[in-house]
Amino acid sequence: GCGSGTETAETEEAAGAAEETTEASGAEDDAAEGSKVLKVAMECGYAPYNWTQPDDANGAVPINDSSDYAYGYDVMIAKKIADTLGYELQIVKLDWDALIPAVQSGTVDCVIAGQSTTAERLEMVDFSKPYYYATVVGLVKQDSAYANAAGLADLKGATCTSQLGTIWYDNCLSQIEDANIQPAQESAPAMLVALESGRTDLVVTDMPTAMAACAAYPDMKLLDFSGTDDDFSVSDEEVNIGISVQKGNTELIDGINSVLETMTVDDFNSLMQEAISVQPLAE
Amino acid sequence: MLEVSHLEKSFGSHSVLKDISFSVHPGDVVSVIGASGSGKSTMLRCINLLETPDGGSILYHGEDITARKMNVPAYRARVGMVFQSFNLFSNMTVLENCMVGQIKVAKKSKEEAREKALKFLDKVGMSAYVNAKPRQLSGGQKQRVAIARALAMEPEILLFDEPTSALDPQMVGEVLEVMTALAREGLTMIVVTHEMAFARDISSHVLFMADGVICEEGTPKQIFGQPKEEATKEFLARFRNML
Amino acid sequence: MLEVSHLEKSFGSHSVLKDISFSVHPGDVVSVIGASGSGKSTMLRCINLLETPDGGSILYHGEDITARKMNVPAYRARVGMVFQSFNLFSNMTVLENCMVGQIKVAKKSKEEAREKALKFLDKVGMSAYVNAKPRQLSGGQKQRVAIARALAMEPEILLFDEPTSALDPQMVGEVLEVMTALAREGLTMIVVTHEMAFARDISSHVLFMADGVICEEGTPKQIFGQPKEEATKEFLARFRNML
Amino acid sequence: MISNMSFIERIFYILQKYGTSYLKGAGTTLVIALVSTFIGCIIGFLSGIIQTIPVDKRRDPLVKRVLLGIVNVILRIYIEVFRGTPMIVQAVFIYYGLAQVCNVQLGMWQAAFLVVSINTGAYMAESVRGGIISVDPGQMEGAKAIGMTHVQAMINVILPQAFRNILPQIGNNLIINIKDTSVLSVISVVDLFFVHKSVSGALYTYFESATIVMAIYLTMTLITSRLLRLWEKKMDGGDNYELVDVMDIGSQLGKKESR
Amino acid sequence: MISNMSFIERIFYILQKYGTSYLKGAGTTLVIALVSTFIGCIIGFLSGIIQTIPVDKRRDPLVKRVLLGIVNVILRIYIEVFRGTPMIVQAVFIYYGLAQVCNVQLGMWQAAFLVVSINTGAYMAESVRGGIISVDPGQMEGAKAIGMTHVQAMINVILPQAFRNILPQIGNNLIINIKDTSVLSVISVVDLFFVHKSVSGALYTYFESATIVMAIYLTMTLITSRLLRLWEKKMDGGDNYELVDVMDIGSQLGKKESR
Ligand SMILES: Nc1ncnc2c1ncn2[C@@H]1O[C@H](COP(=O)(O)OP(=O)(O)OP(=O)(O)O)[C@@H](O)[C@H]1O
Ligand SMILES: Nc1ncnc2c1ncn2[C@@H]1O[C@H](COP(=O)(O)OP(=O)(O)OP(=O)(O)O)[C@@H](O)[C@H]1O
Ligand SMILES: [Mg+2]
Ligand SMILES: [Mg+2]
Repeated sequence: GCGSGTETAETEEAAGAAEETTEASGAEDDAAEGSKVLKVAMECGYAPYNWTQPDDANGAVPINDSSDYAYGYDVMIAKKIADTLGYELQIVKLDWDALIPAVQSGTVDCVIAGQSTTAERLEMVDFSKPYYYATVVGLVKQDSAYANAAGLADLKGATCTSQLGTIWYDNCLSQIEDANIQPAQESAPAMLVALESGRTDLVVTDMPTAMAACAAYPDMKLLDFSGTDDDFSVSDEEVNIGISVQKGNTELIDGINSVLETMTVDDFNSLMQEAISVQPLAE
Repeated sequence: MLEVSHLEKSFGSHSVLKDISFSVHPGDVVSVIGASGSGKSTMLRCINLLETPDGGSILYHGEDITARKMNVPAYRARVGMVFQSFNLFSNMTVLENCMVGQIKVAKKSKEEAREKALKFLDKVGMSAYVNAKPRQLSGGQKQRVAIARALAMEPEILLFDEPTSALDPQMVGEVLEVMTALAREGLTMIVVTHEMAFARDISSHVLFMADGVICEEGTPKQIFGQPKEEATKEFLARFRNML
Repeated sequence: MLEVSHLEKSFGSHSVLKDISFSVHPGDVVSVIGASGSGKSTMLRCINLLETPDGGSILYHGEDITARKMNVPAYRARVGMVFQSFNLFSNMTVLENCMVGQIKVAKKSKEEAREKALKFLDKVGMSAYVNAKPRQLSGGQKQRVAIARALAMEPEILLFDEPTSALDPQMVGEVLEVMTALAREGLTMIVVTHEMAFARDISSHVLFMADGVICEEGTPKQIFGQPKEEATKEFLARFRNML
Repeated sequence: MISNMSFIERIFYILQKYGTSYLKGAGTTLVIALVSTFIGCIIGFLSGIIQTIPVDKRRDPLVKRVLLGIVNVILRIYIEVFRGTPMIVQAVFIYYGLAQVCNVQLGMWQAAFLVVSINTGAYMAESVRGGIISVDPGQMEGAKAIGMTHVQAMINVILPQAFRNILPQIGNNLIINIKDTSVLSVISVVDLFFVHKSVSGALYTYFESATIVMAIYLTMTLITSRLLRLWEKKMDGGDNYELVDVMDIGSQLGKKESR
Repeated sequence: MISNMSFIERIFYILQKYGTSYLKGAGTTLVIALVSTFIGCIIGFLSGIIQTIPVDKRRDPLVKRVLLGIVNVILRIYIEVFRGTPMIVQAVFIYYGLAQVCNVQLGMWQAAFLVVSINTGAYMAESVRGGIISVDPGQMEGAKAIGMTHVQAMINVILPQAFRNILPQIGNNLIINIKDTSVLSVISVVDLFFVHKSVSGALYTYFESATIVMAIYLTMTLITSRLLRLWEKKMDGGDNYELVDVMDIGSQLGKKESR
C-alpha cells in the first residue's frame, strides 16, 4: 500500500484539487465520483485496534493535520481496503463521540474504530460485513476475590463496568448474577483506571484490549471462560465489529465488503496478532 | 439664551423640583443659593440633561433641548459643568483629564489641546500637577482641576456646582478672579454656591431656592440688601450677622 | 491626650508633611487652616493611621500609636473621623451607616444603636432620610450623615476634614451649634476647615499649615487678630478684608 | 423504524424512550452545579478576605507576617493548581488516585461535590479579587475609621459591594458548572451529558440527541440567568430612585423634621 | 517492557516516545486559547458598549429604539445560547452540522477559532457588564458633561476602568480556554488533551500521561497568570504613590508655579 509513495503523493494533489472543485456538492461525492481519497475516522487511542505513534514504524499511516502516525488493527484493515480499491488512505483522528456525526455528515467516508454492529445502529448508518469477531473476556486484579473465577457463576455479586456503547456493557454485564453494574466508562483507559484503583472488581472487554491491559498493568488478570459452558453468551451478530459508512453509500460499502469477503477469520486473527505484537505497549 | 420654564422633577414620589422658571442672558452670572437638599444640584443636572426633566421645558437659544432632534452631546459640549463631586476621570492624569474632551469632542489637535489645558491649569494653580492621577490630589486640588477641565472646553455657558467648596479663602479669591475675568469676556455662568460673599460679589442675578421652588430672585443687591421673603431673611441671617 | 511630634510623611519623593509637632488636650477644639494641598488631610489621616507616618511619633494618652502592640481598630474606634469625601457606605441606608459601627465595633444592641443613630441624625437634620441610600442624597445631606455617623460612635477625639464644606450658611450654623455643644460636653476635636469664621468662633487653638509645616499656631485671637507670619497674613487677607 | 423517521420524529422517539433518563441526568447536573457553585463562592470570598489582609512591616509581629505569608502562598498554589489543570484529570486523581495510593475511598457524590467546588472556588477567588479591586478605596477607609477590623470591613462593607459587581460573574460560573459537570462521567456520575453520550452511542443519533440536550441545557441556564438578573435588579432597587418619603418616615419614626 | 517500569520510569519513557507530540499539542492549545480569548474580549467589550446604550423614551426616534431593541435582543440570545450550551456540541453542530445541512465545509482551524471565540465572547460580555457596573456612575456623568457620546465615554473613560477591574476575570477566561480547547478533539483538533487521550489509549498508562499533561497545563497557566499579574501591577502603577515632582514638572513645562 504505502510502497507506491511517489504515486500517491501525486494523486493526493489531484484529489485535493478535485475536492476543492466539488466542495459544494459535499465530501460524500468523493467516493461516488471515483476520487482517490478514502477518509477513515478513528480515535487513534484504543490499542490494539488503533493507536497513535510518533513515527511511521511498521508501516503506520500519517494522521491528517498532525505530525503523528496511526497504526493498529483498524489501520491495517483500512490500508488493505484502500489499496485494493485504489484509494489513497487518509486517517482522521477524532474523538469517539464525533465519529458518528462525522460519517453522517460526510466529513469522513467511513469509520473503522471497533464499532459493534447492532440493529439500532443499522438504522442510522450502514455497516459493512464484520472485519473482526470480538471475544468476551473479563479482567480482574490478581489479588481480587474473583481472581480464580472459573465461570460466570463465580463472578456473582461483583461490582463491574465496561465501555460505553459496547455489547459488553449492554449485554454481558447483566448476565452476571447480582452484579453491581456501575455506569459505563467512556474509554478503555478510564475503564482500566477504575479497575486498577479498586473502584470496580471486574471489567468486561474483548481479548485484544484485555491482553494490552495486562501488559500495562501487570497486576491484572484475564478471565477467559470460552470453551466452558459458563461463559458469557453472545450471539455471533452481537460480536460483529464492522465498518460504518453514511447511510445509502452503497458503492463504498460494496467495495469494502468485496475486500472483506476475500478474508477469512484466520486472516483477521493473524492480522490482530500482528497488531498486538507491534503495539507500543509491546516494545 | 437659556429659558427654563415650569421645570419639574421628582424621584419616585419625592418631588424635588416644582415649577422652576427663570431665564439666563448672555454674559449673565446667575448665583443659585439655598439650603442643603433644596434641589440646586438637581436643577443644574436637569439643565445639562443628566437628569431627564419630568415636565416643563428648557430652551437653549430658542431650541427645546428636551426635543427629539436635539443633539445632546453637542449641546453638552457647549454647556460645561463642574460637579459637586468633581467626577475627574480616574484613569487619566490631570493633563489628560483636561485634554480628552478637547480632542475627542471638540476635535482639536493634541498640541492645541495641551496648550489650552495647561493655560487653564495654570490659571487655577494646578500646572505643577499635570502628571498626577486624581487619587493623588487633595480635595481642593481636585476641585481646581475639575474647573480647569470645564474651562478648557471653552463652553458658552458653564454650570458650577459649588466650585469653591473645597478651597481655602485665598484660593477662593484666585478662582473668583478667574471667573470674573471669564465673565467679562462674555462667558455665561450659573453658579450654585454656599459662599454668600461669592454670590454677592460676582453675580449679576441671584436665585434663592427652597424646597424645590425658586423662593426669591433678583439682583445681589436686592437679595442681600432687602430680602423680601421670610425664608430668605432667615437663610441669610447668619451671613448677614457675620458681617 | 494627643501628642504629635516630628511627624513626617512623603508620597514617593514628594514630601507632604515635614516635622509636624503639636499637642491636643482634652476638651480642646483645634482648628487647622491652610492652603489647598498644604497637607491638612494627610495629617488627619496620619493621626488616624490611614496613612502610615514615615517618621516622628504620635502619642495617644502617652501610648505610641505606631507601636507594634497597639490595637489599631480599638484606637480608631475612640478617634472618630469625618472625611472630606464623606465615604458613606454605599451598600447601606443612612440609618445603617450610623448603626453598623456601634453594633459591630462598640458591640451595642440594635435598639441602642438605632436610638443613638436617630438622635445624632436628628441633630444634623437628617432623621427624615433614614431609609435613603447615600447616592440618593445631596452633597450637604451626605456630609451631615457622615458627621452623624462619626458622632454616633461617641469617640473621645473627633477628626473633622472640612465638615461644613458642602453646607449652606444656615446649616453651617446648626452644625456649628452641635459641635459647640459637644465641645462643652468635653469632646475633643481637630477640625480642618476653610471657614475662617468657623475657626475663629469655635476653636480653642488654631494651627496654620503651609507646604507641609505648621507655619503658625496660637489662639484664634492671636492668629486672626495679630498674625505674625507673612504667609498667615497673606492667607487671611481676603477673609479679613471681607469683614 | 427510526431510519424512516424525520429529524423531529426521531427526537420524539428518543424522548419517549429515554425521556426520564435525560431528566434524571439534568437533575444530577443541576444539583452538583448549584451546590458546588455555592460552596465555591464561599471559598472564593474567604480567600478574597485573606488575600487582601494588609501587612504592615513596621507594626505587625513577625509571626503574623510569616503565617499570613504562608497562608497566602498556600492560597496562591491552590488557586493556580486547581485553575490551571483540567477538572477531568483532577477528578480521576481524586477519585481513583486517592483510592489506589492512599486507600481513601471517597463516595462518588462526595468526590463530585469536592472536585467541582474546589475548582469553582479557585476561579471565584480571582473573580472576588477583581470585585474587591473595583470597590472605591474610600469605603475601606470609612470602615476602618469607625474602628472596624479588616475582616469586619470586608464582611460588612466591601464584600457586599464587590458581590454586586461580580454577580454577573457568579452567573457565568454557575453556567460553566452546569456544563462542566459533564467531565464527572469519568467518575461514574451520570449527568445530562453522559445520558446524551449513552443515547447517541446506542442509537447513533448524535444530532437528534444533541438537540435535546441543548434544549435542556438552555432551559436550565436560561432560568438560572433570568433568576440572577432578577436578583441583580432587586439589589439595585434604589437605582430606580426609590422614593424617600420625608413626611412618612418622619412621622413613622415619631420625629419632627428639624427643618 | 513498560510493565516492569516504575511510575517515574514510565513517565520518562512516555516523554521520550511522545514528547514532541505533547509539545505540539500544547502549542495548538496555546494558539487557539490566546487568539480566541483576544477575539472573545473584543466581542465582549463591543457587546458591553452596545448593551449599555441608554434609551430615552421621549427623545430617541422610534426607529433607533426599535433597532437598538432588536440588536439587544440578538445580543442576549447570542450570549444566552452560546453560554448556555456545551461548547463540544456547538463544535459538532458547526463543523459537521453545517456540512451536512448547508454543505458549508469549514476548515478545522476556522471552526476551532470560531467556536472558542464566540463562546469566550459570550462569557466576556457578562464579565464586561459586571465591570461596567462597578465603575462609579460619576465617571459617566463627567464624560457626558464634556459632550462625549455614549461610545466615546465608554471607550475613553468607562471601559479602561472596567478593564482593570475585570483583568483577573480575563485571566480566568484565558485559563478556561487553555483547558476547554480539549473539547475540540471532536473536530479533530489535536490539542494537548487529545495527545493525552491517544497516549493513554496506546499505552494504557493513564496516570503517567495525566501527570505529564497536568505539568504542561500548569506551566502554561502559571506563565500566563504571572504575566497577567505583572500587567495588573503595571496598570496600577500609581497606587505606589508615584512621585509628582512639583518643581520638575513646573520647569519642564517652562511654567512657574503660581503659588
Ligand atoms: N437619585 C436620587 N433619588 C432620590 N432622591 C434624590 C436623588 N438625588 C437627589 N435626591 C433628593 O433630591 C433633593 C435635592 O437634591 P439636590 O442634590 O438637588 O440638593 P442640593 O440643593 O444640591 O443640596 P446640597 O446643597 O446639599 O448639594 C434631596 O432631598 C435629595 O435627597
Ligand atoms: N496618594 C497620594 N500620592 C501622591 N501625592 C499625594 C497623595 N495624597 C495626597 N498627595 C499630595 O499631598 C499633598 C497634601 O494633600 P492633602 O490632601 O493633605 O492636602 P490638604 O491640605 O487636605 O488640601 P485640601 O484643602 O485641598 O483638601 C497634595 O499636594 C497632594 O497632591
Ligand atoms: Mg448639591
Ligand atoms: Mg484635604
